[in-house]
Amino acid sequence: GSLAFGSKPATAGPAQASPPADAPWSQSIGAGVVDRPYGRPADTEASVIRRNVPWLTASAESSVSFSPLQDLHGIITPNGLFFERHHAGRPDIDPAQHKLMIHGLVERPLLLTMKDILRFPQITRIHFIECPANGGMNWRAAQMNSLQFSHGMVSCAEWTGVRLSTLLEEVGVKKEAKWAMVEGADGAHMNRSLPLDKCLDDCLVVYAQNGEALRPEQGYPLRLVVPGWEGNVNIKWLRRIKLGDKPWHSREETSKYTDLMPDGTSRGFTWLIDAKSVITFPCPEKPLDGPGLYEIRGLAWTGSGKIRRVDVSMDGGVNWQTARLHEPVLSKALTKFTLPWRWDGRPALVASRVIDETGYVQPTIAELRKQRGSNSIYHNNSIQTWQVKSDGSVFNVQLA
Amino acid sequence: GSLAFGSKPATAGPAQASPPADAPWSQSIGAGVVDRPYGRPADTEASVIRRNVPWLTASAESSVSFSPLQDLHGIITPNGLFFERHHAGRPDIDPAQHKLMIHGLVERPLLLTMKDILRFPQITRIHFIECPANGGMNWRAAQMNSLQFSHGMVSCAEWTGVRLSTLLEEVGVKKEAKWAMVEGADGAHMNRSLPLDKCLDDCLVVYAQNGEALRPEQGYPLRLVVPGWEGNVNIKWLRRIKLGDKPWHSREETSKYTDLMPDGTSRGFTWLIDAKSVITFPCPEKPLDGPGLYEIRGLAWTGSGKIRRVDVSMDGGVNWQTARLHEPVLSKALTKFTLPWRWDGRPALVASRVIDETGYVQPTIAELRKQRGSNSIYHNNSIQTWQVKSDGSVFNVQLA
Amino acid sequence: AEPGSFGYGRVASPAQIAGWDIDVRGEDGAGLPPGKGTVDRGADVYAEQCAACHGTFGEGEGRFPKLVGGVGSLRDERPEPTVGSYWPFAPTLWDYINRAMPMSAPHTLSADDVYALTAYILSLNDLVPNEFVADRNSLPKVKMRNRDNFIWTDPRPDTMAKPCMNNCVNAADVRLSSTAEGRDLTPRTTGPLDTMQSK
Amino acid sequence: AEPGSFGYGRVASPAQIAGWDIDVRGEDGAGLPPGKGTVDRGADVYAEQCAACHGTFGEGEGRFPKLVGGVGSLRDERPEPTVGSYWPFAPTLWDYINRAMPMSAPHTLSADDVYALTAYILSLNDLVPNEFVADRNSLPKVKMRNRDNFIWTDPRPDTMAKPCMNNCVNAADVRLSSTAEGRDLTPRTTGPLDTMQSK
Ligand code: HEC
Ligand code: HEC
Ligand SMILES: [Ca+2]
Ligand SMILES: [Ca+2]
Ligand SMILES: [Ca+2]
Ligand SMILES: [Ca+2]
Ligand SMILES: [Ca+2]
Ligand SMILES: [Ca+2]
Ligand SMILES: [Co+2]
Ligand SMILES: [Co+2]
Repeated sequence: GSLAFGSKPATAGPAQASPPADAPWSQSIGAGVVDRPYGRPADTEASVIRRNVPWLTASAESSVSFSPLQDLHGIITPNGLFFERHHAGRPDIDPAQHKLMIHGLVERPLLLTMKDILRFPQITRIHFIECPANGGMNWRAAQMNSLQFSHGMVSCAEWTGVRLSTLLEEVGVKKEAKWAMVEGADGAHMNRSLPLDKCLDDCLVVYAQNGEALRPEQGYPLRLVVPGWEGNVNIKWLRRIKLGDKPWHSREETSKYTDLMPDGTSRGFTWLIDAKSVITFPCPEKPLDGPGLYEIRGLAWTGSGKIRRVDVSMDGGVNWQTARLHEPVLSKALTKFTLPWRWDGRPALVASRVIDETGYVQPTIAELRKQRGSNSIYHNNSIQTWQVKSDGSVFNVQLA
Repeated sequence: GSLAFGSKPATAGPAQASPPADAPWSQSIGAGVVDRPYGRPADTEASVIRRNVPWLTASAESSVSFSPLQDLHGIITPNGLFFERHHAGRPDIDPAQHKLMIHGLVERPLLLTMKDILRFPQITRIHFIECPANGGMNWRAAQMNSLQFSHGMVSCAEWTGVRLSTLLEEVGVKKEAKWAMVEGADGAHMNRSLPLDKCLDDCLVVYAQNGEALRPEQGYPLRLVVPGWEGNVNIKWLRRIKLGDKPWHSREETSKYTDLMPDGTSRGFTWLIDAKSVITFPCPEKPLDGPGLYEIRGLAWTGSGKIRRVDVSMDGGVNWQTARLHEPVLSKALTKFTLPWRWDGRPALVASRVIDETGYVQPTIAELRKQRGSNSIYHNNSIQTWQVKSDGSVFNVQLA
Repeated sequence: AEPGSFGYGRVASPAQIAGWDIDVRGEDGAGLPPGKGTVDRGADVYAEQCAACHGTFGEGEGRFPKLVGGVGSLRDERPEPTVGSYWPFAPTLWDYINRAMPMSAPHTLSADDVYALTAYILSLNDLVPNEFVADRNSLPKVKMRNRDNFIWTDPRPDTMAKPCMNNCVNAADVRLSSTAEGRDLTPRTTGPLDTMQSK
Repeated sequence: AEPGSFGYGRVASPAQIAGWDIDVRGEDGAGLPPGKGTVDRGADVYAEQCAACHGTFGEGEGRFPKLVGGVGSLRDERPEPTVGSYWPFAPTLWDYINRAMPMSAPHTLSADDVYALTAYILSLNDLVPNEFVADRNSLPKVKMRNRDNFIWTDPRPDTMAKPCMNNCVNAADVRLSSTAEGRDLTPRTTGPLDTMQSK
């Protein structure tokens, strides 16, 4: 058969070759190699983009955009869709001019060019980064009817660079040093304090993301990756590391990124991303198409190491079944889980609950509120419940 | 200090704050979030692109482009830089019209839409794909003075889709079936024969690559991944799978993708990618910058499973040292290795040799030629030697 | 290994370090440079460079942050954390203005102007008198209202859920406490970027 | 699981299958459709649709593939594999022309024209007489020159290198057999795409 799905080419094949099997693109020649020396997605995928909530922030330069988790698969976030969080917009840095200074309580302060940094022993790791405000809009009540906008401030990539501990060995840490101040070259000169122990444990100073150079939005040419800790400390456009004996209490760790409790006290230095999971199918953007057999799909992550188990409930938490974890299950990386589900067409409340390798169990929003009220903005790692209606539509809800 | 590296902003800080520390991008505000809803690399990375050898093929539509391995890090190839090999150009397919037919020696022939395919149980795997002609230009002699052009027809991605075995269970394989014919929807209607055992073992029918939908160049909306087997059988734009009792001997497995031996016989159905490795730094594109301590970096891969060991020689194979393998070491995926090297500034011949989990050892080009002569085009998995001259420049050479 | 084993890069000179070393510690003001600024001078600079976004008296324009107010609100249903109600350390204010403001030309103010702006914003919040002169000595001594209400060690895990598998709650008790349905807060997730502004 | 357990998609009807099922097996011609074509008719279609790329007599234009020649060359230093010298099965020629040619409008020829082109190319290669009529019966019987020279089972691994670690070869014997230096075959790898055409 050689008739086209669409328009019939002038030289179409014999009429008897029915029904049509060839589409127009099968009966013509396409663009050659290097038509796009650097590729891009199909035009028909134009809806799969980072999106923002325009009413949320005063300006796009101090704002956030969300990854379209509803259209992603696997554990790698492609660089074009990695969520963004800027405090003074995206600087477009000339890597030939960019330098990293390491100083303070060190033996041998250094000024490193990108060329210098590329020579140090390399390390490659797959890690998620999550903004601790991910899901923040749902602290008070279910607000965003969308997976992208309720959970899209988490992404995961393969990072390559040098261990921060290697750089710190090279400068020589003085024994009074207990903290590091890390600072970006953006207009915000974004800076945070980190305990030296974490710096020496698993922090990475990276220049590559999923194989290629970091994207400008992700800190090109250099960023810090602090595995498992809140996004804000993963300083982008990294230009300076200073060792000291005490924390700095910068604006980003006092006015912001502190968690206000119902009694009026606030928690500071809450860096850890606690275990969290979410069902990515079904979700508000991806409803069900009539009763039948489906595969529940989701992602789990924890700043404490590896995922041990994920359970899924279809009845709002009355009963749970353990889902299948997909390999590779990597430390401080997104982990994929699935569970088959034969949907009978009746209303359902689907939710997932992760347990990480420390035994920590993802809490309900009610449990979290009992401890923290609903004004702490950050670190909402509660179980996400999706309401499935009998027409297959899906809504973001919370349970009493 | 607040003077700019470049031009001094009108409101620049006090003169005493010298020497300059702030670049212009640190004293201004950058583009906001969703400035690029789908991102792209920094403008300063414009040289990091897929490239072709214009004199190699009659037209770019039946041709190849090479990944810039010299600028990549880690084991994931970003989608924009994954190598291309087309036989009739890149079809731009409407996924709403694309269908997969599975028929032949089956109980229940099926016609599946993309929506149907997305419902099947998902699987995600990281695998390399290599064109068996990668390095083909070096069979006779060292020809391409470049890592990109000598080894750039290999890339590695995280693929998501459905196991081919799941689809074959769903259609019901008749017991006479021994082979599958897999066919693309491109103008070439590219088709190859695969033994049923491989289909049932680890083949994947995938729609996503590194998280997002496949790129058009990589088979959007659907491709076959045949882990560890030569690129050509990983049919892109997959539209049909037919089961039969014998192979098809299509043009792509007779006229092409057969290996001509010195005695005039040819080997057909040589699917396996044998273990191969290459040093990615230094390489012709990335020379050394004077004597000193360097890190040799490279990639190894094998169609037979996991990498067991990689050895590196600096003296043309007289002596070897075992390199460090970087986690994760995944089956039929690129594996990264490194080894520190203090270069004394004297001429050197650096080379890597991989051993895979079957015990197979990567051969020299001389060993390969002894068996296969130099007209077999495909499957040149020989050890790559780079000559380092005392000025640090690097050349592609072969040893007698 | 010994410091300098790799030997890459250049040792940073004291002059280079002085040019880069902009950070100021909140608790003790370590890093504050010489210089000073009055509330009055702050008011002038503020009117010129800051008021457009933060409001003439720090009340905020549009959705730009308020720099005053919210005192006593931290236990309310809608708390208002500001410099006056929330910030624990005055030197942090100097540091942040110096590194990040004004938003479109960050880190372009002189040390004196940053001192003056700090003095002005503190005075707007009634944290210092009108005669206050901000400098490296005076700033660390300013007593901030919320100074003692931060816990700097993370008390998590603060939930102890047990992973019950069956009949974990009474099915009849399962009910929605809220739904995002019909709230009209969510931008679209197909087609071009949404520009929705209001709720 | 049983066939149809998931139940997704639609069972393909015989008519649908007939419309998609274009493959032809090389060895026995299974899948060849009804129809036929002569060498003469083939010459006409070829002149119109193929000669621009493959040359009037199959000799190839520019770098487009030759369709004739190379007979007896397979053991030479520069072998020329073509339909005449290399291809093992004639039905594969029908299949390939049908699915992939002419390059700019693939799979648009009638079955009769594909038969005719197949006959013509075989005759250019002296594999069939001028009176040859190609059809589903005649094509599988054409004896191709290289038919018996393919080994269809992979004899690899065909090298048995031992991973020697020290003094593996005599250092004095290490010498270059070739270098890519100065050969001027390599496109540039920085800046815009290279357009180099000649060597
Ligand atoms: C163009 C708008 C704009 C101008 C002009 C501006 N700011 Fe801001 N300011 C902002 C925004 C937006 C933020 C929040 C930034 C963020 O959180 O990333 C902010 C935050 C602040 C904060 C922190 C508020 C808090 O509670 O955390 C202070 C203090 C501040 N600005 C002071 C100033 C001063 C002083 C000036 C003038 C020298 C100034 N701003 C000029 C937009 C502006
Ligand atoms: C616009 C140029 C063009 C035209 C017109 C064209 N071809 Fe081709 N042909 C090619 C190219 C290029 C290839 C190699 C394609 C590949 O390997 O992916 C090829 C390959 C072939 C081969 C396989 C050669 C081999 O040894 O593997 C045959 C047979 C062939 N063409 C026959 C035809 C016939 C018959 C026609 C006319 C109906 C035709 N071609 C029209 C460009 C063309
Ligand atoms: Ca067809
Ligand atoms: Ca500065
Ligand atoms: Ca200082
Ligand atoms: Ca006002
Ligand atoms: Ca048929
Ligand atoms: Ca000619
Ligand atoms: Co926190
Ligand atoms: Co092969």
